[in-house]
Amino acid sequence: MSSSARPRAPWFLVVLALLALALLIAPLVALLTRAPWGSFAEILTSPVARDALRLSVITATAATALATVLGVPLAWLIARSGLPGTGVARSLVLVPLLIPPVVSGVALLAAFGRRGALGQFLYDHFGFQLPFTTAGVVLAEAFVAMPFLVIAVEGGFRSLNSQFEEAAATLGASSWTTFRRVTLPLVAPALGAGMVLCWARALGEFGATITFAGNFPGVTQTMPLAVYQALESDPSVAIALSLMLIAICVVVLIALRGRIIRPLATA
Amino acid sequence: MSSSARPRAPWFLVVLALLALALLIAPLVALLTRAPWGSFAEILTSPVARDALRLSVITATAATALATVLGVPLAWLIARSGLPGTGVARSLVLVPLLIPPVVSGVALLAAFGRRGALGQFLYDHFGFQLPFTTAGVVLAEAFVAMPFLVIAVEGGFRSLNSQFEEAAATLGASSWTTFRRVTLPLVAPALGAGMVLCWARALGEFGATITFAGNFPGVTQTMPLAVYQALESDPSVAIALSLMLIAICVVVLIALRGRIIRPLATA
Amino acid sequence: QAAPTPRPASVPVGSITVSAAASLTDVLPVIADAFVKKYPGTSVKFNFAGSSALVQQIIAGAPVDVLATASEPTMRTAVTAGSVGAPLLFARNSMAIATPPGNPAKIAGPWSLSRDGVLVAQCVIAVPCGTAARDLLAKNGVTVRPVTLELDVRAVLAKVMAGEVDAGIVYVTDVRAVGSKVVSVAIPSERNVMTSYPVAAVRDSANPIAAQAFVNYLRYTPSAQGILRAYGFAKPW
Amino acid sequence: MNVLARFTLEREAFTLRVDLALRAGEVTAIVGPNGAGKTSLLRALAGLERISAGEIRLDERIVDDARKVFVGPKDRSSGYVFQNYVLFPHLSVLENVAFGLRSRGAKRREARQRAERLLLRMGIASLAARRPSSLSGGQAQRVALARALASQPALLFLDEPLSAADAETKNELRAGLVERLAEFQGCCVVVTHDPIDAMLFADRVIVLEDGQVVQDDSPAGIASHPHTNYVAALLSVNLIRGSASNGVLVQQEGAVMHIADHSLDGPAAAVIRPEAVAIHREQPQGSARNVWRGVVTLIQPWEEQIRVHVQAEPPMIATITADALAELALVPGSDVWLSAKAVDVRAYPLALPSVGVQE
Amino acid sequence: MNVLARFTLEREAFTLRVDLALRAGEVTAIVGPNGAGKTSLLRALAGLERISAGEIRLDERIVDDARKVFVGPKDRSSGYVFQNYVLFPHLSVLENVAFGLRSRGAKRREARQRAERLLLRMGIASLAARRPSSLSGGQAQRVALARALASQPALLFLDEPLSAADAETKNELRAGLVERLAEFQGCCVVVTHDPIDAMLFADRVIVLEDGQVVQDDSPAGIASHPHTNYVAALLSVNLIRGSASNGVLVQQEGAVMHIADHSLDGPAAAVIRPEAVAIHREQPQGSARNVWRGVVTLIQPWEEQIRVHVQAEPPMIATITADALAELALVPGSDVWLSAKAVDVRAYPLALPSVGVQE
Ligand SMILES: Nc1ncnc2c1ncn2[C@@H]1O[C@H](COP(=O)(O)OP(=O)(O)OP(=O)(O)O)[C@@H](O)[C@H]1O
Ligand SMILES: Nc1ncnc2c1ncn2[C@@H]1O[C@H](COP(=O)(O)OP(=O)(O)OP(=O)(O)O)[C@@H](O)[C@H]1O
Ligand SMILES: [Mg+2]
Ligand SMILES: [Mg+2]
Repeated sequence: MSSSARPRAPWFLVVLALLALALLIAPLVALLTRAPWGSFAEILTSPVARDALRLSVITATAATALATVLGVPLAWLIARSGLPGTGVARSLVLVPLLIPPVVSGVALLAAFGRRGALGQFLYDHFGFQLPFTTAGVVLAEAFVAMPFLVIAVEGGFRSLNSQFEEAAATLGASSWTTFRRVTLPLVAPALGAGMVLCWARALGEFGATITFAGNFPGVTQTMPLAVYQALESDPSVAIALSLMLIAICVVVLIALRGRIIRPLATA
Repeated sequence: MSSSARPRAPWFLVVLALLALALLIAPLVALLTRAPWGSFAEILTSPVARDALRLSVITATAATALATVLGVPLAWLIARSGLPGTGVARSLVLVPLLIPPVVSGVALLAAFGRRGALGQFLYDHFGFQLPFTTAGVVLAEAFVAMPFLVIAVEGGFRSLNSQFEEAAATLGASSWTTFRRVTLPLVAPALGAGMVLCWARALGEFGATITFAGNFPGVTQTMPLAVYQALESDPSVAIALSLMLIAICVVVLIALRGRIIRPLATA
Repeated sequence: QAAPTPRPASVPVGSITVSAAASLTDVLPVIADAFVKKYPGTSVKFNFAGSSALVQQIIAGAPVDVLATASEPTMRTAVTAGSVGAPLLFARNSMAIATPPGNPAKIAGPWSLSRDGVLVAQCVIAVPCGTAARDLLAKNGVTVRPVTLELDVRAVLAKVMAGEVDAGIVYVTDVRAVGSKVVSVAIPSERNVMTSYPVAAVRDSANPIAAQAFVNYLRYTPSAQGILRAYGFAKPW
Repeated sequence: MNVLARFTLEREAFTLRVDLALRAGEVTAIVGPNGAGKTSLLRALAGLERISAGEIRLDERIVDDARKVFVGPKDRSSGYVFQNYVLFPHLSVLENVAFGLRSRGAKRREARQRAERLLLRMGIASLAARRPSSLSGGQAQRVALARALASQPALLFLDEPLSAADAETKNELRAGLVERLAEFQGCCVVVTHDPIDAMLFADRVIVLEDGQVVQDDSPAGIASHPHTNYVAALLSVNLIRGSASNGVLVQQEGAVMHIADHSLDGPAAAVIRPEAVAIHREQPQGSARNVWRGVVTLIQPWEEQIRVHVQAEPPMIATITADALAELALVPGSDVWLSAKAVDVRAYPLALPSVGVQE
Repeated sequence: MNVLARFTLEREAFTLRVDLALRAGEVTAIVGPNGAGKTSLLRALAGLERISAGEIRLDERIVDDARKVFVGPKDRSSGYVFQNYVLFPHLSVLENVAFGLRSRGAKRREARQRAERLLLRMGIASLAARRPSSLSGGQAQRVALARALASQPALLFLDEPLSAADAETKNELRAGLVERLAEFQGCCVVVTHDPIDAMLFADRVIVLEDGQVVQDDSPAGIASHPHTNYVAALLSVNLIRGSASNGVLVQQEGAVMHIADHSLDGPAAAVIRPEAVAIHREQPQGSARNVWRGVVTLIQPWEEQIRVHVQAEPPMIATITADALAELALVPGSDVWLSAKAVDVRAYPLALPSVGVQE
């Protein structure tokens, strides 16, 4: 097989890139050396760890689903609709990225808490409250992680040639049919990338979750919360749990590779 | 002026998009209603706020610079070099996204602390220590925020038509010249987007910073740390500081608009 | 009664940095002002964070001179690691029940917390305020199923202030600090539990004299103890 | 379906202004240089672009009045074959062709069956399961045409349907298109750069230049009476424009050309076929009434003969034989004399009722 | 610079196999259908693609031996004009042209001055400050050529340099290119789909089909002795291939064609010009030796005449006059008889020493 003749990489760049990798890897390696390998199995099979892991995977997945259902239309609106105010909307999308997560939690409480503007309405009319529930965790994670999805998917919509949509229109497709059968399949790579980023961010979410949803094993205690809690009593347990979180993510990413990670950037 | 005839947005999508916006805006509005408007000016001009703000802007900018210098070559290597192991490198880039930031802080201490693998070497040979210094803040922020830049820029490199680089090679340009004079200018939009995301993430960084660099006013106390500290004594001050952080970000984003935010996604 | 003040070996000067538990955020700067007034030529800076993060930092070689934590076990970690000198207890704290303004759930004491439908927040056992809450409930013989186990006491208080829970088990000092934003349900001392705040000079301190002076000042001077009292802390002995 | 288009479309630096009536069953070719507005015209008719003023009617129904009324592309029952085909990359050929039927409400099974029948009729049934990325240019073109025709549109727009194909494929596609378009009952508009296609497909040719219709005629009319240099170049003939009187055509630049028709008076044009232009190294002493000097700029073989481009006043392309070329020893840069008999300078009046050439 | 290319380049479903020697000062045209490997060949020669086996030498120096030796594009002193020009969008025209000079070590000022002089010589000095996105296709082509020529390469590769231009622009560019290439001292390779260009620019034409060189000859040789249907279609002539003996050419499909040359024996081809094919509605009773039946598939105007495509054994394209067309009342689908005189069936042997046509 012939290969396209790529230019050799300038050593200069290779050195910098290796430095970057070192910066990323060194802390990971240091973590590995501090991990309590002797009691690893025991820690990871403890009920607390199992509960937290299960809850983390469930809530991160649910948050990604919520962020997808809401975020994809938002991204489309920003990228394509040409409606006025999309510039403002685009800035607003970035806000959760900018506020410290704990403040995000405070803000979520102010809005969706039992005494919050919207939360009070929910509570008074449906006796339903979001804080201290798994649903609250999902909401907090979705709030914090949605911008990643929106930004990635907006990129996909934006770089999509609008000719495909025009072609669908000339074939009699309504705008909803066009969206469902043409636009969405074509931005699949960007959507995949956005969902991975969103999922990863939701999985690692701490500050907003604990502030908004609290910390109760089996209900709202996700992995990062368990890690913090462990940090208070035994840092090596915290390290073991963190490594487990990383391992799971890497496994998921590798399982999705080719389908999502490869086109992650090309989209 | 004629306008390209866009299809009208399906109401379905518009409703979902508005829900998404509501989810993003409601907490922000709720924060605004809780802000101590009376003492706002006083809080924002206090020495603590000024120091924290100055430090935040400086460190976030320095961290972005560091992440750019190291991250751009890394992104290039992953996207373009065709070297073996780039798949692994791409997964490693995501690790800081996955670990809770406080654990990142612990890992950074383990690696670069005075007793850490690399930190000890630095300290013994140069009498230089990173933790608890402004440089440490920059390192922590760069560690946490670099993945955003790398992912965005890698996308840029990947979607760049390699014909431009081939054309440069046929014109006798070395790979370094090609990188500097052709590749880099052409990924400028993606680079801009990545730098904005990186800067925003660095500006909001809390967990890794407080663990790795401590919370020393004027030296390592950035805005999010000041917010955290204020949360201990007066939550309304914390809200005021958060709003200030958001306001500054929004101002910066608007100032860069058109140059960076617009092409953010198209790149 | 005032304990005798040991004479410092020499006069403290220069700057020190104090790593202190987040719950001391309000009170310590006030004491530091008094300290500086007493020893002109000194200055005090602070590094407030969670106790365990502070210990991690000191073990990693943080350039601080004094460590003040909110519990004895965390201090013990630092002592065991050889990072700090002998700790002194300088204050104690007792527990109170905080409720949102108006006390909507009509909490009267620890026994009210086990009522159906009462949402209770407390700290997780891994942190000092969680241990204290557990001990308090045990001492009163009530079984409570909290809705959340917060990682620090301010988070419990935040939930109470936001009205998300009907009651939170917190330190007396916390209730005092936030004033009218919560209602405090006092717990008689015979049914209450106490926690202790240790302070120690850091071994690697660059200014050991001033560091020890601050430790001693905190523990032994009436003015420091007076300020602590004013913020709701109990006597350390 | 009949189309009435009488509109202006404005862009930053470009204005398209047309006033056309297109009839059902008629194939109209649009030709014109790059950037003339051919694609813009098609897009406006198909509803992919909104007009700035005027109106577009399909069978009396106003579909765009530049203000409130705007009927989108999906409701104009038009088929569009894009220049680069724009097949949906994520759908198979069959699904591409069935797309329009499904969109217009057909059940999945019925749509597939009808699409299959159409593929069969167009001789590409074997491609049904393929993805567009694996098709050659010619196959993609046929699929795009099938897709546009599947839901039996009343209007058909083809934007340079053959431009991507190589010489052999082009001939093959051309034959298919001619057949298909002959069957088509609706109103059909084809954009092309290729004079052969324009002549071949069209009942009528519209020449668009710089956003203006500069000529609108039958293929034969265009071929025999080109109005602009662009059309002349397209047809490989020499065009001279100017003012005629007493058997003389005077160009604006001042050159004078004798013509056979002495009755012609006023704005006129004349074509001289390249074969009718003779080249000499010395000033010729013959009966030819028109003799003028020039410099050879380009020599190119053409079929069995040689075309010589001469920069002169007016410039000319002359066709000579290879023997003549050798004898004259022409190279680019040679000074030459040109001659053309008045009888070979076929002149005709330029003024047309509605289509003024504004320059 | 002389080029010796004797290599194989393998892709998943495609193999390019060539054995060529290109001489300095010679312009070689590469023609062939879509996907034949024309671009791949150019890329391998320029060092943009690595070969799988064999070697490439530039003036005796091995620049690629499919194993260890590989000299990158930057060290082959080649200029490449890409099909879509690939001008750097972030640089001005002047900076684009100066890029190669700067890369090869010239100081900024000197590079600019040399680039300016070159732009002046090529008549595009007025574009110096423009961005590529604001250029028309023709202007972009000239800038791409200037950029490739600026650092005085010894090798010049042009990949379909005229394909993006419209008819008029094309003629203008062609003239410029002919002039420029005549000046060029190095070795030049032009890929094209257009027979006119191949004839016009090239000293030598290489026909590539399916990764193989199927013909390698002078333009005149290619024109008079096409070896494959592709070339025949390119030249608009009819080609028949088969085996000759005793004044008869027998096609593989079985059709028999009388030829004038009775001495020809073995593999042979014959061309029949479209003008030499006569069409009849009834079986003709004349002197023509070759008479056979067919069905009209396509009728297209061509210059002043009409081309009729007939599906027959062998298939033919015939040129007739418009009058004849009217008289014969031909439409697609008409049954017709074809006839061709043996003397018009120009036959020649097919076998070539090294270039076998494997089919
Ligand atoms: N999206 C656009 N925005 C602004 N101007 C445009 C746009 N699309 C086309 N134009 C301009 O409008 C004019 C007409 O363009 P159009 O595409 O209709 O030309 P065309 O006749 O189809 O040319 P071609 O033969 O190159 O396809 C050109 O000057 C072009 O630059
Ligand atoms: N990057 C690639 N990967 C795999 N196959 C390729 C690639 N590029 C081209 N090919 C295949 O190689 C063959 C030759 O392609 P090439 O581009 O050389 O053709 P070409 O003669 O230039 O055709 P065209 O006239 O369409 O430009 C084709 O079959 C094509 O599908
Ligand atoms: Mg067009
Ligand atoms: Mg090619």
